[in-house]
Amino acid sequence: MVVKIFVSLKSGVLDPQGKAIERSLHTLGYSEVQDVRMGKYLELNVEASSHEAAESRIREMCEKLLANPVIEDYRFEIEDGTL
Amino acid sequence: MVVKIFVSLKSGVLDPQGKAIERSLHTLGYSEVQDVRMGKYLELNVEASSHEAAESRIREMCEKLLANPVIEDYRFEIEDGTL
Amino acid sequence: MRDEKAAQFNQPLVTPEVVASHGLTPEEYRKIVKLLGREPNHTELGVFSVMWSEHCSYKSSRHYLKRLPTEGPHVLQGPGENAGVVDIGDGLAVAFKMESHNHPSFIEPYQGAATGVGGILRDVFTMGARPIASLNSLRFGSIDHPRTRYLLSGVVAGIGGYGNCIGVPTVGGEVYFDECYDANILVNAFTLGIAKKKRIFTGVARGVGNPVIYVGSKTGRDGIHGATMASESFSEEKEQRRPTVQVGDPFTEKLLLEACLELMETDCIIGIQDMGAAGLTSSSSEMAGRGGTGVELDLSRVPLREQSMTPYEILLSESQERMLLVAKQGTEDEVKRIFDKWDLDAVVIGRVTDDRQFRAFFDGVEVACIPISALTKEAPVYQRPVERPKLQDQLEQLDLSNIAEPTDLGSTVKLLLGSPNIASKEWVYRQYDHFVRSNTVVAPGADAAVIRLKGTEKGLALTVDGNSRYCYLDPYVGGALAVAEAARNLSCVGARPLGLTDCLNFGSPENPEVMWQFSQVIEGMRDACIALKVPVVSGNVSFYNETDGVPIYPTPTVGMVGLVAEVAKVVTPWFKAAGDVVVLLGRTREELGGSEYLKIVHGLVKGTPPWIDLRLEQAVQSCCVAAIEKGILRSAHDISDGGIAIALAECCISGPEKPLGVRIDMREMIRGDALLFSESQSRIVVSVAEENLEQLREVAAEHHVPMQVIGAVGGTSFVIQPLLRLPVDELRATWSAGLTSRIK
Amino acid sequence: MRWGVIVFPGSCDDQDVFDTLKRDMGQKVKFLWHKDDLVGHFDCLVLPGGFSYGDYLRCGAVARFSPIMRGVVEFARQGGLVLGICNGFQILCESGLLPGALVRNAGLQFVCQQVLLRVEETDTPFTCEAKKGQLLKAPVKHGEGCYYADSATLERLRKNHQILLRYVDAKGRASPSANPNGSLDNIAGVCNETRNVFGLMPHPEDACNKLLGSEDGRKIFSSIAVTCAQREHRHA
Ligand SMILES: Nc1ncnc2c1ncn2[C@@H]1O[C@H](COP(=O)(O)OP(=O)(O)O)[C@@H](O)[C@H]1O
Ligand SMILES: [Mg+2]
Repeated sequence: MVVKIFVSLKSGVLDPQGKAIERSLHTLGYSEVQDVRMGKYLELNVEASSHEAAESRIREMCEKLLANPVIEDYRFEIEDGTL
Repeated sequence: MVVKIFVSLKSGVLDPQGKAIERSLHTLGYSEVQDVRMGKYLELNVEASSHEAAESRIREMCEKLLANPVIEDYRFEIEDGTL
Repeated sequence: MRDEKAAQFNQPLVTPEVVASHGLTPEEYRKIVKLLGREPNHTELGVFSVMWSEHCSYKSSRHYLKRLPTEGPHVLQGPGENAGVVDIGDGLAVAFKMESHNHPSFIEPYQGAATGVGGILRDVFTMGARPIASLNSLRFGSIDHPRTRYLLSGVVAGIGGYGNCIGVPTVGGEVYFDECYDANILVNAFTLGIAKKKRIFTGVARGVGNPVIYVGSKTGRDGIHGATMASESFSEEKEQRRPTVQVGDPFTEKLLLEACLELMETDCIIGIQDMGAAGLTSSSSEMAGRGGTGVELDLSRVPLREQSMTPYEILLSESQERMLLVAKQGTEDEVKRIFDKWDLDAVVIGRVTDDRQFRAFFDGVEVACIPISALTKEAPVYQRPVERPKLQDQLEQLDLSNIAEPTDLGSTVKLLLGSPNIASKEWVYRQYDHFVRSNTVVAPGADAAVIRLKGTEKGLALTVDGNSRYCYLDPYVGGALAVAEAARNLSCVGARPLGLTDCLNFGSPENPEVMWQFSQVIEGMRDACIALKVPVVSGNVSFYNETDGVPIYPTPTVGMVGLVAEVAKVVTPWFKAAGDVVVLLGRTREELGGSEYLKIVHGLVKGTPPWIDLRLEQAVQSCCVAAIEKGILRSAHDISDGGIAIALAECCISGPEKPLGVRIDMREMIRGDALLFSESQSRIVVSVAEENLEQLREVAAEHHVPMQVIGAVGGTSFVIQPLLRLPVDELRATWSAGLTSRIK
Repeated sequence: MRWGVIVFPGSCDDQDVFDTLKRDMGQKVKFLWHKDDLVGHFDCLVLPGGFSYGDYLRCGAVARFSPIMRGVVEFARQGGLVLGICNGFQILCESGLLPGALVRNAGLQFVCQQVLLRVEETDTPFTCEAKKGQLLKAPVKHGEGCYYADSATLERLRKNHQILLRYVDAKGRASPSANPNGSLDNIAGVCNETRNVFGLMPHPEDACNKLLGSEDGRKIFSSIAVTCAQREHRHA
């Protein structure tokens, strides 16, 4: 199964990268853009007997390693098929 | 409108981060995981008269600034409503 | 039989078009057929194309490079190996080399620069030396060019990203901006490593039957034909056939470095070489070439990152962070154990043979069989036509009487101080870790960097220099000045030169005018090296730095290493205390040709560059070092771009503390702008405590060096009587913001 | 006393700490390999700077799972002294031995420069040899050294006097311009509640020799040495 994981900074945590991108977009003339937030995006393949089984494993991986709960939130999507 | 942009390395381009994450997931016992690829995830708000208008502006921003066409691919989703 | 099998691997036919697309000329192809006694297959053609590329074969430059003096009492290893090696006493040696990564950095600045650093690090640790310091020499287009900011920030971030992560301090470098680099930036990376003198390793394959072992990262399709690309100039249409960009993985390189150094403590290694340009092909064939042996590779065993790679791709891949080694038979397990400890692949992929052939097999089928000599010794050497550019005479014309002196020399000083080539480079080097390894005694911001050698009283000084405008106006003089300035920068901290490495960045060698510049630069460098007794121990040539037929200025960059006898005595460029006497060693002449002043203020690139008397240069340098070794000097700073006015201003403002003022009174019978901004060579500004002035006079007299007391440190103003007076705080602000304000 | 310096894959300042402790401070030091278990007697464990696991994903995120870290956590729980410098600080935060997190520098660039630090607390094993308010000069060199904690945590840190070092200017003021990375409240180093685990972004090991421009880093190492000597004395 293909898993897509999105890790983003908690609201309240400063996001200097997002800010810098927003600024450059404005400089380039894209003034219609606001609230840019920058995060991480992981794609991976996982073998699992069921959707639910995959879900619980992925949640574990996120809490243990892929996201830092002090500063980050995560969410993920599981699709059938492989990358 | 809320826009979610996913930037990932082109296939064939070495992804040292993905490789390292995969290895440590394996060490942690998640051997069911394969082909980890690491990318960027951006969320932003954009004002546009229409979905189509937003689309063409976002595509421009991606090509100009948000993705590096030499090594990265991008895709995006536009949702109505704001962040 | 052979062809049928080959067809299995989708080998295209070798047609004249295919030959041409590999960058080989019809004559070169005929030579290949003659050497093989048959037509090459597609894989073999690929192998020839990279090995005979300008980048790997040095076919246009070899004839001239022979002119450079490469010997000296301390040289343990001159050019020809992965890095040069010099003896520094106490049973220690240093290995160093500089290399260009110009083309890749233009295409992808971060990764191009990062992998450039990765490559030069491997060149050094493959010799058995632990890298302890890096430098970089950078050239970008005009600061106002729309791409410059992107390229500059990418390159600097890439150098930092790689060097910082691997834990090698970047202790110095240079950055220049000029329109001539608008479409061809230069990224030259230098690394120095330290080794035990008795434990130097080389890239040699010996001992029939010994295993050839592949270590490090897996192979992907990255950078196939990188070497060929570096042997072509840019044009619109070629942008299309870019190879896959190589991405650097400094973490893996760090593991590779530690694993290799650990293995080098054992007795397993016969020879070792990094897989740089032309990857597996060049490393294996060069090692066999040096050993007078042959090599047999089973490409099916090469660790791959991507699926269904062909033998052609495996042989030509330029994936990073890989090394090839020849080990003693029977030590395979020990090699594996060490690489395993560092979580790296180590796979036997072949063996040394005695037939002097390069043989590659894939799935049991021979896919290439080429005499080693055909790839190395027999590679073409050209003595390309040489012609003095028609414009050269015109360039040299400079009539100062047509050039008005600025009415306000104070603002001119500020204009120069804030111009990108002279302004502070802190924005750049702040992004580099220059403290790691805790050896850095003089960090970036001085004439040369100094690192200590733990466990001894000694230190090493390092610098990289080169002024391409001088080389454009007079390549012979420019070549000599590059060497002289580097040596002078070393002398300003109190070091005596040990040796140099260079990167020679030029346009297309097929252009006779470029070849003339090349030959002249080499002659100039040669004469300066001989006069200053600095051997060339390694180097690199980068041709084809041109776009649509317009070459860059001829740009030799010189990396030089010097020994500091007592590191506690080193001196920095900035003034230390009010009341100290300011002294000029050397003499100022009316030499504005090729100066930064003419360019910035008058928009002119004209005239002959300053002349150099190599005997005087040598005397000034020895005088400065002698005075530092005696502990007489408080500061020393060489006079280069911008002339004495800029050098003095830097003495006031470039230190880590609050700026110090100075009051200068000097008289020369030349016009004011020349007095201030002439770039006459062989000059150093020093400061001494008043009580040491007499002693300095004696040292100067001993060395037959003209010296002149020109002022005193103190106050809060920068005063040059009767020409100008400026607050030092204002000067510092201008200088500090000069670069950042232009790239924001 | 005995020091242990842990070597992770990608540690860069391990040799620096080792040499400084041995040559400049005359201490007994041993390297400890991350794949091993923690065995033997140590008074202080140092997690050095560098880029463990390339700092891929997040700084320190992977290193915290190294086998030796189980022993480090246990050692800290029993009151052993643990010092994390730069990447070591990041690993300690990731592993929960220290509160908060280190995120990307506000200026987005790696910064390498000398900074001034104000000693905020002296009743700790890491700062007892310094004077309260004393300024120390040492270099920083990091891309992700911006200290972050949520407001409740920050409040707790202040109340418990866990903030040991702040970035300050030459006049000793914790001004924004003295802050090299945008750290909350100019924080350069914090300790845990039991005051035996300390993490800081600046590198004291690069500031223990006149040749390197500062000897102020010695204050940190000598505080630890003095504390351990006293502990030994008490036990004897
Ligand atoms: N790319 C760079 N990387 C590191 N340090 C640099 C770089 N460019 C300039 N520097 C440092 O800035 C200082 C001034 O550079 P430069 O003006 O070229 O010196 P000089 O004219 O004495 O050779 C030097 O200490 C140099 O090492
Ligand atoms: Mg200089």
